[in-house]
Amino acid sequence: MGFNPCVNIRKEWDIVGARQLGREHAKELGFGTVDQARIATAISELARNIYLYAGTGKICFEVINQLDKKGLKIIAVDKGPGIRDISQVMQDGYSTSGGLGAGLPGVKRLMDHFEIRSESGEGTEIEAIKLVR
Amino acid sequence: MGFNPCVNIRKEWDIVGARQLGREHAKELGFGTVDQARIATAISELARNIYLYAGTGKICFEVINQLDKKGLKIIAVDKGPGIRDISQVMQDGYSTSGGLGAGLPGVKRLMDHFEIRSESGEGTEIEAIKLVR
Amino acid sequence: MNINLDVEMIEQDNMTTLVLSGEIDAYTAPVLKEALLPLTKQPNTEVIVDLEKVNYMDSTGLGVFISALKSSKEHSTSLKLIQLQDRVHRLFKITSLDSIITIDTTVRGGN
Amino acid sequence: MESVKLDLENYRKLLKEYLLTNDETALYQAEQFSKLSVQHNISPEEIIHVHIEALKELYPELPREVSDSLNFLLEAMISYGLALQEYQFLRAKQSELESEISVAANMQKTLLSTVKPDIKGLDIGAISVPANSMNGDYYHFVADKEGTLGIALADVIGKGIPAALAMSMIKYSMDSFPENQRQPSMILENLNRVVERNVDPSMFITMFYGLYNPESETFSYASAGHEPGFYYHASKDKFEEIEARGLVLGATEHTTYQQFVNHIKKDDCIILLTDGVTECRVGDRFIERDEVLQVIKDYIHLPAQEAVDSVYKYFERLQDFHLRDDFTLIIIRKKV
Amino acid sequence: MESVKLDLENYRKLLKEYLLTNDETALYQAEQFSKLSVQHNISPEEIIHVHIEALKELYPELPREVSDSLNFLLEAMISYGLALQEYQFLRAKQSELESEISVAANMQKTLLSTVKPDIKGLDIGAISVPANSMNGDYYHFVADKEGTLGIALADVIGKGIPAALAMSMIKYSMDSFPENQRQPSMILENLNRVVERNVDPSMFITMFYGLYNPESETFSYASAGHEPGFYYHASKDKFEEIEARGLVLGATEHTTYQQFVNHIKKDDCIILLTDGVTECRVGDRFIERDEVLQVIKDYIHLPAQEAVDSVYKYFERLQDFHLRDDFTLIIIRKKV
Ligand SMILES: [Mn+2]
Ligand SMILES: [Mn+2]
Ligand SMILES: [Mn+2]
Ligand SMILES: [Mn+2]
Repeated sequence: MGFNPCVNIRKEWDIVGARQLGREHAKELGFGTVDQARIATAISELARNIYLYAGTGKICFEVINQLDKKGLKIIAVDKGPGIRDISQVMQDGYSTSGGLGAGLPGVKRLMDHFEIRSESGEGTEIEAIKLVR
Repeated sequence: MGFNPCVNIRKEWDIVGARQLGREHAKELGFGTVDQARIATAISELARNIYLYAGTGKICFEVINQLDKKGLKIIAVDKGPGIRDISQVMQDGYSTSGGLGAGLPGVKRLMDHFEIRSESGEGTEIEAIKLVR
Repeated sequence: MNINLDVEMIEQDNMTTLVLSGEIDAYTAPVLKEALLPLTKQPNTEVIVDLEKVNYMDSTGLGVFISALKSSKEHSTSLKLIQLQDRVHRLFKITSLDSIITIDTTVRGGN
Repeated sequence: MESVKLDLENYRKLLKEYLLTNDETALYQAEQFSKLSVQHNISPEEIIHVHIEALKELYPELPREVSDSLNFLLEAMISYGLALQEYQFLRAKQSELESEISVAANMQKTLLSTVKPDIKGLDIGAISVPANSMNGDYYHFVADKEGTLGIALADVIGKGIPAALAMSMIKYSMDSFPENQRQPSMILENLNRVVERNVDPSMFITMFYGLYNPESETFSYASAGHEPGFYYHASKDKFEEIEARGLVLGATEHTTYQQFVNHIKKDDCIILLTDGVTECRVGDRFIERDEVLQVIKDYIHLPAQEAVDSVYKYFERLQDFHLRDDFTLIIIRKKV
Repeated sequence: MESVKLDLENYRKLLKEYLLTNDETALYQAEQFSKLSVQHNISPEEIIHVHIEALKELYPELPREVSDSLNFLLEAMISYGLALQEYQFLRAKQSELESEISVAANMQKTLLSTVKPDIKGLDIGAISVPANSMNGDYYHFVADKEGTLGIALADVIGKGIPAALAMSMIKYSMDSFPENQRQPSMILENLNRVVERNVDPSMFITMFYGLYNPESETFSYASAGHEPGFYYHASKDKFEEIEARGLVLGATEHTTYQQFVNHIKKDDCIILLTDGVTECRVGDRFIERDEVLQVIKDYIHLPAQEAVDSVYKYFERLQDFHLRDDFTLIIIRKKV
């Protein structure tokens, strides 16, 4: 159910495009401003990961509209080098890049549901869902 | 050099009085709003410590006005039970009371200089200085 | 782990019964230890631990019971466990601790 | 798109841009600015302060109530600033501790390392994976000149650093026993004394010791309260529990251990494990021992090392790559 | 003054109060609110959100630019919210690790505990204090039936958990040596083999082993690269360094240790220590060995245990109660 538009990520500008589209969906779905900002940040992280590590890929959206739950699913897909050790990348506490808890653990925190599949050399697919409360 | 007015701490209201006086001094000395707020928070913590653990005591102020530095010194004095293990109370990372980094390590962070003397059964004296930048 | 262990103490004459409910693991074992050890040091006390509502216990829990046993021997008091669920009872059997700790098997715990 | 600079002057610029364009680009830059500020330990109250200043500059006629309200907000952010500083402090402290633990874990690996011996007629597989960095399980093979194989398997109560410390005790004590004392029951009796003497009353260790004699084709063993292993009858394709009751090490000062002997037939396997294998938990559900056996059965036809690796991988996946206890599994198959 | 409640509704109330009165009481409450919010893991962006809502409610004619600007601020707070969540996570993890370490430290204490033996004619004092929770120094007394006294003193490179793990190795190995092998040089040679075999190449241990024979009134000793101790000549009130060169344990597979013998006279003292004593640092300045000797001299007239305790307290104060290395000091005085 729901549409499934995608934004291709090839250059940094495309991150903004993905955020924009994601925010529009989020607004339509009735997310409040705080959640809109969180969703936009999650999209940024996912898109930036593609831009920085895979070169190209895409961010797709799916509206979840079931009887018991309503929300937005973000799907990030790339055919990049993949992640060798997922449990290390997802290690909570302090994130990759010496930087702050953004990166993937940050996305996981910002959203309600998070799933990652990656094969070394095959690429990565991440699904993250935020539910309307 | 400088005046030395004190606020007696006997009830919770007195904490507000100490903050008020501290803030006035801070303004006069030319501290910005952020530092004013930090000084006020430090005063709160020191005064609340007196109120909660020593019963009564006082918060005094001293203006530092030397050639090379200008600032405000806060002195918190009580004749309470004292602190048995200072290094434990000052343990950084996570503070006393299961609560947040307020308490004394918080005061130390908020100010530029921090000194504590305490004798079990004799009371506690804390000096904390914030310098005008 | 946010699963808790509740400890209820019932005192009657020289008998103290600890009624436990929840899980005993590395996180909750200290709670049990704090409640149980002092009891084993009270002269002339019979300590009974009711495990009917304990659905999980790991080796940390066994450790607490071993130290309680050692302490009760040292202080000449007595210690008895009752109403163990099968999964918990199995632990005592495998480790043969049922040969040194009194376990009343006439009353079984439900699962 | 220029990269976001970390300075508060820049905040003003980005804010101004946003107020003019109201577009996503400025918000994207705000997010990057936010990330950088956290990394550089800039307190949130400072950002609020710059926000106020920027607003005043952009709108000199800003209502007093608005700027007052923002001062109030600034006050409410002070604890967040403290939390941020403690966060950075804890990160540093944590990473120091973790590197200390990883040095210790490496030491432990060197210390407890054992070589799978090449015993004629035996195919041996062994795997031991700690739940955290340090292992509270321990296994060791001792082969002597006569071709007998001793197998020690132990699990110390709890996990982590204390468990690892206790484990090294077993290792050194075992090393120190005279060569001629190889009887499983005797080894356990001696170790029980060492453990009882040296550790805290609430600490104990479970242990299994087996001795395979290729000449007589027998397996002698004794257990100190250890999770029972299995004997696999190849001809019947059936598992049988290896029963050997005995008290855990460290519970009493003196105890004796009964020693058992089994005759081992061609293609049969001895399967030894710790409770980290049998007490897997998936979510809130416990894996039953029968299910564990089924998984072992699925892989038992493989060479022993492949078999133990496969079983481990199966349970690792099942538990979402997150072991709750140290996991050790040994399979010994008689090939001739 | 009512106590501050943690709910965002309350924020609105406090803000309103502040805008009306502009006084310190409301700011005090804002601070308390801030503290509570952090404790309850309320993200700063949520506070900004409520702030915006409250402002809009209080001033329906709020300029669009102001509310836009606050949305921008909210966006800039998201990373702070993440940092706060990680902070809470790290706190929990840290306290778990710390309790693990404290259990391990306790185990180690039990493990390494040694009893000061009652040897006729000797007055013995010993103190060992770890810089962190776990001790990488080790000392041990062995008294046998003939009244001889063995004294082991070792320092493993580094501190903390890895050092503690290595130390337990020394302890167990020593325990396992046969009773008749009490010669200092032999003990060090054996230990060197154990250390070399079991630990990482970058790890090593310094050690001193001494054996006092009351019959012959001699002290035999050997050193594996250990910080030299002192011999105190009571009659001359002079210290003399106990020289005994030898390679640290674990550096090469085989090495031999020279053994020395001293005759001990009445009232003379043997002073053994680790480099945590001699390499004290006050601020950026190292304490010279002469100064250390002076301090020891100041207390040497006291009973041995009081003397070592006093020296320790002196250096503890000097270093602002913050040891940089594990500190171990032993004084043995011949009383007759
Ligand atoms: Mn274990
Ligand atoms: Mn286990
Ligand atoms: Mn050291
Ligand atoms: Mn040292």
